[in-house]
Amino acid sequence: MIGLLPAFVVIPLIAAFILPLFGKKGKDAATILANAVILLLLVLAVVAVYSGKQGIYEIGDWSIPLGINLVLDGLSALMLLAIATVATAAMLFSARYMEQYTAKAKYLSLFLLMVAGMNGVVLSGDIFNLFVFLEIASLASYALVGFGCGHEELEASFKYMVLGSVGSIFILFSVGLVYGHTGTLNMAYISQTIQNNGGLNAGLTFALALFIVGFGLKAALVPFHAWLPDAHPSAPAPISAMLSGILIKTLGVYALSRVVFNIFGVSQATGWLIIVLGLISMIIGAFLAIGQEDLKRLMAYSSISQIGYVVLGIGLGAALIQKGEDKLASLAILGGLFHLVNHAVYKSLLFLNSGSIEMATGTRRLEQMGGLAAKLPYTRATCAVASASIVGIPPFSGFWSKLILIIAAILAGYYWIAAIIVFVSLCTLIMYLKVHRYVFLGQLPEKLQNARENKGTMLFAMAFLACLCILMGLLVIIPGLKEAVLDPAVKVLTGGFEYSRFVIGPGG
Amino acid sequence: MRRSIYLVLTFIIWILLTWPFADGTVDLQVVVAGIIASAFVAIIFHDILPKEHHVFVSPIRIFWFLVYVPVFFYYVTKANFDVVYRALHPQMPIKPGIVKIKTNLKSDSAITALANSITLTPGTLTVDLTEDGYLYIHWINVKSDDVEQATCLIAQRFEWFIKKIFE
Amino acid sequence: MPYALCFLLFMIGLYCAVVKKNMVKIVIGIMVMEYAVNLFLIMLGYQAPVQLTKSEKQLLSTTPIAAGQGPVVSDETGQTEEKLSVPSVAPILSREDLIEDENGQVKISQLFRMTTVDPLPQALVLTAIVISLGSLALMISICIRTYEKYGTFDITEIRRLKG
Amino acid sequence: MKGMTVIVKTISSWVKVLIILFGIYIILFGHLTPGGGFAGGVILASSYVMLMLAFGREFVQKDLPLSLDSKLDCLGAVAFAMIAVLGYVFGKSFFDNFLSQFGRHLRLISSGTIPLSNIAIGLKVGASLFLVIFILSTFRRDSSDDKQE
Repeated sequence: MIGLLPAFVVIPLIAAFILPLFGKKGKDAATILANAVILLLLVLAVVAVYSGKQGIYEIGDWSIPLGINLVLDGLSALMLLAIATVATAAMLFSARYMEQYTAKAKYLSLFLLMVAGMNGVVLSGDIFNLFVFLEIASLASYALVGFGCGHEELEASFKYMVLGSVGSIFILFSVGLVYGHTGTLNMAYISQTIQNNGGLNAGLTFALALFIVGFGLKAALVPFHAWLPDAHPSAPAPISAMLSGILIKTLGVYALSRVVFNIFGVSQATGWLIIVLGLISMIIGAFLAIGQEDLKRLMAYSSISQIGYVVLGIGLGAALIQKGEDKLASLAILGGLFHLVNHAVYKSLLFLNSGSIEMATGTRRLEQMGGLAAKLPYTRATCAVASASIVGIPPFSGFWSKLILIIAAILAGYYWIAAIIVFVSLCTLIMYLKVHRYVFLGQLPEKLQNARENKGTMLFAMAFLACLCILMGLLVIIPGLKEAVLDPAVKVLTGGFEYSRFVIGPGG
Repeated sequence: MRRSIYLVLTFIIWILLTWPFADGTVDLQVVVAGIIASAFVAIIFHDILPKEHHVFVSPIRIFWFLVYVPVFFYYVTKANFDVVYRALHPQMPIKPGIVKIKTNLKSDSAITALANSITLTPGTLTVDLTEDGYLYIHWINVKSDDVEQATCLIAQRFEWFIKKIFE
Repeated sequence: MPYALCFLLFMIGLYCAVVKKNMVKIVIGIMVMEYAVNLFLIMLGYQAPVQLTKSEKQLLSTTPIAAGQGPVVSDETGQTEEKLSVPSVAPILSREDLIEDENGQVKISQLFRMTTVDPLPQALVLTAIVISLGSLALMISICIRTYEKYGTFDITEIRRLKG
Repeated sequence: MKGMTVIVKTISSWVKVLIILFGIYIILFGHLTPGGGFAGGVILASSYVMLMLAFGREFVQKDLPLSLDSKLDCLGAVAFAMIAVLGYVFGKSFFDNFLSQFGRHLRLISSGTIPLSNIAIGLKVGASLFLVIFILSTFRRDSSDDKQE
């Protein structure tokens, strides 16, 4: 398995550049190839998680820190699986959905480029390489947001691009600072140098602050969230699913937690900073979402709110590790990471639903729809599952992750955090009741009499994600699964500096 | 024909760029790479090259070119001193202006060579040229604004040689 | 001091990107930031000139790569002569860091590292320039497309998305 | 766009071949002298940009159609990745320099796969940079044509 690590980056990269060679005639062949590549990635990711192997891969046979390395540990494997799952569903969905756009081969190419970039971010063990892959994924996503070339798309893409570029520059600046202070770019060696120096000095603290701002911009935490509600609705629906489902988590939350936990080491201040960012995101995102009239925009704000949960869990873990309560910390981080995976599934399902609705009705305005329950039964069913999941109704996946977060908060003695979690869940309930009320119930407008469900791969993609939504709860209920999938990832984060020992090896 | 001429030309330039004879021996790898690169360039990009390639194979034209070089340098040096004189003279005896001259040259390369010769000579500068063989020259010290006379003063001395070389 | 100027340039770029209302000017501001960071990275590799003794100069007169003794050099048979040393600290050495062997001689690779600038930031900057080239092209094309749609570069007039 | 005067056209058609040759030189000697795939690719692209300025877009479009250009672009990228994968197949690891035993240093054939990667990068950078400049230069023209029609 370890020998195959570069395949996660190389296969989509090569496929991305082969696709345009097909030209206009080979559109179907291109679609099939892209789907096959993504499925292959899914299989590889499942193998990576299932085999439980961990290790590093030295590119070009150069030993670290001279060379660049790829690292597969529990967290990376979990993220790879999440990326591959969402990408599979989105790719299946776009096989039909993207027929309405002209340059489909270019779309598929950019899609694969984005997947390659995200896989690279997750696997990279070199901080500059992390930046490079982050930029690849970001550039592909900027282009995909503006793919429709309409007024809104271009405006949203420009906004996204300006803020994303500023975030990238912050990260690059911070990488430079870290290199200046530690003399190496390998994440494990940076971490080791920091441990040997006995903590952060002023320059490294500044670098950490820049990292938090940069990755916060990528993750759309609240003070830096302005681009998300524009960018995500403007993209084509499968891309919205990818962006909201997984891109902000990979580029934002994953990179942030990797940097904070494994490289710089947690501290009380960073932990609380992250908790506060998460709480603000939760509350403000939820409040803004309720007032929206645009279906996808509502979901985008809800993404901000949900990313707050993930960040809250991780921040709570960071604060608790510092207090010495390792058990509680791992519980909180488990909640955060589990919520990350859950949110990846149900938010992408919701966006795919919105794509299906938009394709059937031609509008995204809530007040122009109504009574679609009879016309779009499958969409309605899957949307109901996803909504129940995001709100946190018991058997569905969202419930379990929120439950874990609440338990962790209560056991740690932060009752007010638990109260906020419950309160924001209620807000979420309101907004998704609003979606159902406006879209599926009520009077069917005259215009929409001809609305039809789209069958085929689109339906299959939605059904696939809906099944996942229902079954994800088993991840924590069935004992063996939790140890196999989630616990290694949690251990990586709670382990902190163990990461450097793991990469460098016992002798280093 | 044209391809082989350009192959040789580009190969010479390659040799000048890389100079594989540095340590007494010939570096065969560089030479072979040069042949491949020049062949590649000559075969693929020959069609855009100008048509006056026969200049390189005619000994008489090359002879006239070799004669033209010292003559041209003589005129350039002379014009240099002239401009220096005008620049340093307290009263600055200049009379700038743009004159129109006529040329009998037909081929593109010849006109280009004439225009560039005029531009390279200090004091005169080719501004524009028209389709029917007129050139507009900016002149630091306009002696005559008559087309015939200006042609005599500026272009005649180069034109003869260039005609020998290119046409 | 140069670092402060670099930071000033960064701030100018940030100011330009935040305050200006013309889309092209925003892009220019972002690029100024990018170049400030590139400048900063290049300066990280700076090595102050070191006074060398005569014997050290002699030692350095052949380039380490040609002499086959450099830090990462293999000779004709493909074997590395010097064991790859793992730089766990900054790759640039100062005079205090030099380690002499039993003959009182300093290894050429150490001397080389003491007298040359750090090449790694230059590689980083090259990569960063390529990336910024890509993002610049994308940004400018989006600006042009937006201009075609809206007929203006002023972001205060491009406001279809609200809330 | 009709292009510039005869002088510019003649000179640029003379010089273009030399620029391309220089670009090839920079690419091929990237592992021995300063330069390499990126710099050489930029030089290659600049030769076509010069032609575009001198002769106009239509001429260049005939010489190097956009479809061919984008194909070259993809080909360069695929070739680069393939060299990396070949390292995995024939060598120890991905990107392994599996040809490194050939040649002596300071000769042209000395660095194994690095010159090959340089060629691929040169192709990719040259094609894509020219593509970017060409497409950016056509944007406005399209819109003004639309308005006239």
